[in-house]
Amino acid sequence: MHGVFGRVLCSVLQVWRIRGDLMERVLLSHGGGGTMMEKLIEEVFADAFDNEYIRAMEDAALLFGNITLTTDSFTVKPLFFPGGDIGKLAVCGTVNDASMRGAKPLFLTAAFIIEEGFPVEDLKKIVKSMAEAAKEAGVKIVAGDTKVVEKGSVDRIFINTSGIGVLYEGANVSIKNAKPGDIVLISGTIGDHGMAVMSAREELQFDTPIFSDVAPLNGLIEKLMTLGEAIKVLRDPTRGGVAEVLYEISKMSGVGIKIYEEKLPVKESVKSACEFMGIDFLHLANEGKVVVVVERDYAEKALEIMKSHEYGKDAEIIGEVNDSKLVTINTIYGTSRIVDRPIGELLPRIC
Amino acid sequence: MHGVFGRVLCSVLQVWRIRGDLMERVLLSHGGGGTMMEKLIEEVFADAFDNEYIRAMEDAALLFGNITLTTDSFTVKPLFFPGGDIGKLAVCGTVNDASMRGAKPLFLTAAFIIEEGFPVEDLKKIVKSMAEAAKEAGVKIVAGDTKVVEKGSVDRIFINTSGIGVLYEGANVSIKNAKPGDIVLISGTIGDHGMAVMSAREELQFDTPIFSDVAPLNGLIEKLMTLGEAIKVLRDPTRGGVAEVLYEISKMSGVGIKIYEEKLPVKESVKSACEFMGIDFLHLANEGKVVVVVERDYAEKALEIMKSHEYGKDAEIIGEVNDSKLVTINTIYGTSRIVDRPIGELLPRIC
Amino acid sequence: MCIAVPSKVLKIEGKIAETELGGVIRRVSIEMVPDVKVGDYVMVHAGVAISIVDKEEAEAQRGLWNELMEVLNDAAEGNS
Amino acid sequence: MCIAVPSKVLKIEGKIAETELGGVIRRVSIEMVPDVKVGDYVMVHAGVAISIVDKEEAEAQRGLWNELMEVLNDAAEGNS
Amino acid sequence: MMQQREIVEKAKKAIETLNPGIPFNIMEVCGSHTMAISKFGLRQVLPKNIRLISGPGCPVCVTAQNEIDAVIELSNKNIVIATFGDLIRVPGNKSSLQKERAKGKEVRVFYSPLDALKYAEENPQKEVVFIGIGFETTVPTVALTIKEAKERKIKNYSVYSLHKTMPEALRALLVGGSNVQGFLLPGHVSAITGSRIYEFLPREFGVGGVISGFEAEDILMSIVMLLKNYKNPTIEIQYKRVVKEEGNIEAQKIIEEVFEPCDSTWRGLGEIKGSGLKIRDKYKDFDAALKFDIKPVGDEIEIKGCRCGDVLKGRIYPNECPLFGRVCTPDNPVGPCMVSSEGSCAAFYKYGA
Amino acid sequence: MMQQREIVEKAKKAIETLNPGIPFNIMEVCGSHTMAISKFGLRQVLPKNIRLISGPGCPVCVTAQNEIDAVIELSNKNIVIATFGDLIRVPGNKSSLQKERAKGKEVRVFYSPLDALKYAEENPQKEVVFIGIGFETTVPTVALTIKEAKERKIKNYSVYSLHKTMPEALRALLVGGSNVQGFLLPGHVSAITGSRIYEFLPREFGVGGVISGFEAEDILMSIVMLLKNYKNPTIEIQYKRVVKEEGNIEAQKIIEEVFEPCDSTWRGLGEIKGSGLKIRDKYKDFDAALKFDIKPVGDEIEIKGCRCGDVLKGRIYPNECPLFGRVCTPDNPVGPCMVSSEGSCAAFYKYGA
Ligand code: SF4
Ligand code: SF4
Ligand SMILES: [Mg+2]
Ligand SMILES: [Mg+2]
Ligand SMILES: [Mg+2]
Ligand SMILES: [Mg+2]
Ligand SMILES: [Mg+2]
Ligand SMILES: [Mg+2]
Ligand SMILES: [Mg+2]
Ligand SMILES: [Mg+2]
Ligand SMILES: [Mg+2]
Ligand SMILES: [Mg+2]
Repeated sequence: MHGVFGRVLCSVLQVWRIRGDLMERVLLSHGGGGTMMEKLIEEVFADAFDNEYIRAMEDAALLFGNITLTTDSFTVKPLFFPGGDIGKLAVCGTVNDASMRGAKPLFLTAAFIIEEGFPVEDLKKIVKSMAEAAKEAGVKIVAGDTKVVEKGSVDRIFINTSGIGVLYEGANVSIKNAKPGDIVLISGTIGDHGMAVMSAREELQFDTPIFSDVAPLNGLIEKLMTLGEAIKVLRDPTRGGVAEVLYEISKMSGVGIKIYEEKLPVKESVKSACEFMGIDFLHLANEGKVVVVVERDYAEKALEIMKSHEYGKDAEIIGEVNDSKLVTINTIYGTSRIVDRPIGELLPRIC
Repeated sequence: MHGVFGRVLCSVLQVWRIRGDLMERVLLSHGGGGTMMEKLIEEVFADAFDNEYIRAMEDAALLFGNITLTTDSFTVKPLFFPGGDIGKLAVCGTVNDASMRGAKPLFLTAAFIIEEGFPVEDLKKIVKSMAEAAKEAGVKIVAGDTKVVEKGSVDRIFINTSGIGVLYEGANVSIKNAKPGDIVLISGTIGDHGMAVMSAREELQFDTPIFSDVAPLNGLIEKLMTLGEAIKVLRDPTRGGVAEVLYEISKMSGVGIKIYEEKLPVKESVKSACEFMGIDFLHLANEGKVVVVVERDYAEKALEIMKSHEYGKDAEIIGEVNDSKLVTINTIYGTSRIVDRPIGELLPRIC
Repeated sequence: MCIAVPSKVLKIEGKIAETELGGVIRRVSIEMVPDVKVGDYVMVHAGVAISIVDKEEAEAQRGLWNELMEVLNDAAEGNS
Repeated sequence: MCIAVPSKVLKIEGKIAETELGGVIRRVSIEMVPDVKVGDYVMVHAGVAISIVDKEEAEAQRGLWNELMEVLNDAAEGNS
Repeated sequence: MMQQREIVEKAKKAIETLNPGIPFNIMEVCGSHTMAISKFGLRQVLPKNIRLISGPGCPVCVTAQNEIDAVIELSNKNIVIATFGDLIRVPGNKSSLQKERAKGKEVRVFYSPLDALKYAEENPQKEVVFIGIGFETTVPTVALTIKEAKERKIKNYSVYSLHKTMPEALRALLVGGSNVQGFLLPGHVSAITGSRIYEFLPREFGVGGVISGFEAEDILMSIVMLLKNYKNPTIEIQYKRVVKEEGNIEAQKIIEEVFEPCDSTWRGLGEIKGSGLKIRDKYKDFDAALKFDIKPVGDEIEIKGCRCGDVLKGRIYPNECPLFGRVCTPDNPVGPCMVSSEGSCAAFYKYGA
Repeated sequence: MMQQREIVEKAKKAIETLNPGIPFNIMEVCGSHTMAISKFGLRQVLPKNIRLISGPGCPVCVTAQNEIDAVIELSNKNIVIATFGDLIRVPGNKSSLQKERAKGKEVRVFYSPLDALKYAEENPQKEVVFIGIGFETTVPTVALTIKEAKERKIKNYSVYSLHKTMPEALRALLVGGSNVQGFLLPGHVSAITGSRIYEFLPREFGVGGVISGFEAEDILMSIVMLLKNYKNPTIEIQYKRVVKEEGNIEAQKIIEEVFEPCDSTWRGLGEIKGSGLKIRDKYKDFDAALKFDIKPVGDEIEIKGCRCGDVLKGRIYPNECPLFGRVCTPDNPVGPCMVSSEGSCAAFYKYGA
């Protein structure tokens, strides 16, 4: 869930093209992000809306020198999943997108599209959960909108949040800042949200002890930003997962990234569920994690800061930036391979 | 399409209650706004999100002293209607909401929720139309989001826009500013958008020469704001129509408003279509009109400014503020009556 | 009850007429007004023409208030 | 092709077993492994247990590399 | 505008001249009259003793609660409910079409029943039931769809007839005594029926009536005519440009062809003999009541405490009803006078007296 | 991790020791092996002359284009297409299930065919067709649903069988000469079939094979075993913890009960005699092909220019195919080697050589 059109790398838009046909219809891609059709998106959005902000391809646009603006729409099935709900997701998602630019999130808008017949009780639960998340993050919801549409015109409820933040002093965070030699960290276990949501889907019939990690990261980021310019890149690995974020950093900074398989924090249960379904946990969405690129000399300090925070206690140094232009992983077998980008929906496979 | 939850007067949320039952389900209300269930909305949103910004009940929240923030989601059927489309609507709606606070809109976000299978060609048309409207309004779309959801999970496409503006110098515009003696103006003919969309609906089988008025009003407002504090209230009569906006001003400013039937600018075709369908044109949505409350001494000047602008050429002085606390209309028969607020959906009636 | 709107007949095709009011076009059934001609006004209710507006009567009505006032004035004079 | 995952049998109810891997529970058909017992590991493919994991063979495999190396060393020595 | 004000001035003068001085209640029995009176602010033109009171003029609002329940019952059967927009907010005993639609039932609003028939024809896999609501104005229009469906062999279309007719309801209001000195009679109903159906009013009850148009000047003129004749009550036509004494013969034939009278229950008034219309045997394949074996749900439809009958007859003010404003509000209406946005109770609630 | 590195070191040493020095191509014919080899980076462990090449190991990717067209044809008939997630991106001649779903067809992804059967049972008003894709591993699982559907009289469930079997495809690859010195044989297919079905490989073609597990150490051990035996080609089981010589007798019985062999067309390889499975007459009520009279669309399925056959046989590199990277890309795949994300052409496209 990202800020800028150019960066649809992690969006869920993909378009099908059959042998030589032009793209005709927008296709679904649940687990989104990945390889398909950056080119096309550019064709639809980037050209039409072209300006210096869009071209920056950041999680949030930077306005007036120090104010960030970001937007995201949230749709999730089921609405209530272990560890959270669409309301918490909507607040944390936008709080985190502001944070990822090195900004302190302050104000949110919240726009609801509700299906006729939606239970008021559920709406109240969602709103309460938003209020709680906003309180925890210290942000205010200052404007909103409510639309009710005909039965069948929307799948229960969609929420859009947009957010405004103010840059921390000395912040210079950008997807383009990674340099060879920098160190890559992650704030905790990978794939919890994606797998919690997936295994909560009735049709899959899995029971897992997995909870979504959905959380506001601004507290953690605020602490981290005391390291100032040493913090080079911040990115929340939402749709498309860690793999996609690493790819984006690699592409936008013009660098390579090497990660170490042995250092990747993953819960046993998430790994197991991935094995059942033939899914790569690096492709799973996270909603309370951040990938951090930091100057090498500050890596240990950054790790320490993260570990001292509730939402960073499982943080790890997971890799380093190099000049290979590739995202690679050093396996536990001492070999190395390229990290796959997700394509299309994440679906359970048998093959 | 308004900025703040408390002001759901003009939202489409309504809730059904059968004799003593608690409200259970959110119900549809196409033509939205109106009487039903302000109380309930407050119960769901206002309490949960309560803060000074929400309580202000303006079209846009005012942050950092001079920056406005607003959000709106757009759903319209059909997507392409005479005079515009959902894309133009989404840009103008938010441009106008910033303007209604006396601010110059500068930046927009745009978030799309697209149904799997949506034709790319249509998406391109919509995006092009957004780009053109943004260009006309002089705003930049600086951040975006794209979600694609399963067939049947959304009715083709919804767009959310959020917007940032900066107050014009000397601006002091608020829904609470109307005082007895002030003059009420409207920038042009009433109900064009609502009726254009309604009669474009296939199932009604009407053919009309009516075009939506959808337009960015920031140019007009910028000129008007040269009158400084004399401009007391600006409000775009979108869903719920002119009637609802007058009611809101009356309620929030604690005043009454008297309008003159003979002065209301309405197209003959809109009036006729209203007669066919038993609908009050004061309840129809407008997307390129503004209701202005101005100090009495500046009324003629304001009218002149409006008439000199393309989007204000049919402007009229339509009424005045009094201390009756009621919204009334002086009929062409020399009688007076209370202006009805819309309830629920606008539907064609036979009775 | 029963909203009905006077609408001008522009075209007739079998049992259907195209009618117009203030630029608004609606195709309506004329099954109940078989004598209708192009140029007539019909009252349209729920998509059906339920009667032809009688032009002469419409004309006549305009003068009614004046007639009435005369009658009343005469009566008042007669009474006073 | 054919993703299959070793999963521990927690419970058996007729033709269905509850299996577990790393805390992930899935009910699977055991129609093809009629001899399965609680505590066994089964290979689960598409919601069906397709075989019981042979514990002894699994144990035996662990030693195989050492055996192999010995054989190879011997062979190398014998060759050199 | 000058013209309109002039007419009002003339009307005022005429009414003043003709004012009998005694309390003079004029009941309108057409919702469009109620709306017009309110829209034009005509009450302000009248002297205090001449009161306009609203009768059961909205055919939707007088639909009985158990009939709404029956329609909802129908909607449970995977049937498309086709209806005029007016009906969807009207509450039954536990729900409304609006609420059912929110639960996923298919409820479609049409401007014309002919459009509903067309919809059925274009969607042969769906069963479409049009809810036949309305007085004589609307009846032939619905009858037309039934005739056409039969001719064009459209088998997935039928009508659930809740139609009501005017004369017997007027009689029911007057029987047992009323406060009504004159009727403003419905213009469009009369365009179909002609004026003779009202002749029992002066004959049997000594109350006159004028069939009125819907412009301010029409209504004012009608009031003047009522005042002029109040000593010799009679039935007159003010709305001559649209209403003929004999009505619309073609339309009457179509009604006669498809429908026959039956008893009918009115919300707030109870059962009125011969005040309804049912589909004739000849068209029974298009009668949703038979096709889907649908009946009003429950034996009685009495609304406990509702005083609509008395409000309608002008015997009490709305706020004298024990339910008024407490259980019964515009958002949550109980009786027809609150269901209709122009009903007496709704008006009283919104505007006070 | 130390343990894993140790094993790799041991394997390297063993392979070095056993390296025959000549070009030695090992073909894996199981997609999971392909994935594991890539995931563990095992190619880096091998000396240059020992190459791992990917055969037709993904049962989804080898589904013929006209069979996909047939499934799409089915989806036009108001039928719910139930399928494994793997299938929905695979293109037919003009469309894919993903694209059809976008147009509004009901395509549902299940983890297990048993869940699809359950869905059919719980939605008796819907016609559910499960698309039977998969090699021997998956066949008994699908067969089970057919048996159950019959026993439990679930009449709205049927299967469109596109199942394929391994042995005849291996034969087809070898007939006419190949570059393959040894096979890494599929672990889970073999868990069902046992090892005897591969005995024709050494006997008829002089090529050995090892049935391998899917861990890095399994695969490395299997490679070592292939090297050890390369002069006396034979079939061995490395994956003994899961695979028995006789296979899973219960599963074989279930397959035998429900299915019988038939000819089958493989994308990129053409028709291979006896390499498919069809539903027996006894269960014909559950055969969607009969129930809905569905056949592969069009006579021939040759893909113009596609050199998959040669890629699969190790005769050419992907970039020697005239379509590679121009018409045929991972987003827009033509042949099975590009359809499968682990296919030779897809891998070549993503990672270069
Ligand atoms: S208040 Fe309600 S219940 Fe009472 S008379 Fe009026 S409509 Fe009937
Ligand atoms: S590039 Fe495509 S067409 Fe050519 S061999 Fe590979 S899969 Fe077949
Ligand atoms: Mg985001
Ligand atoms: Mg986003
Ligand atoms: Mg982000
Ligand atoms: Mg964002
Ligand atoms: Mg579950
Ligand atoms: Mg707005
Ligand atoms: Mg709004
Ligand atoms: Mg507004
Ligand atoms: Mg707004
Ligand atoms: Mg039209």
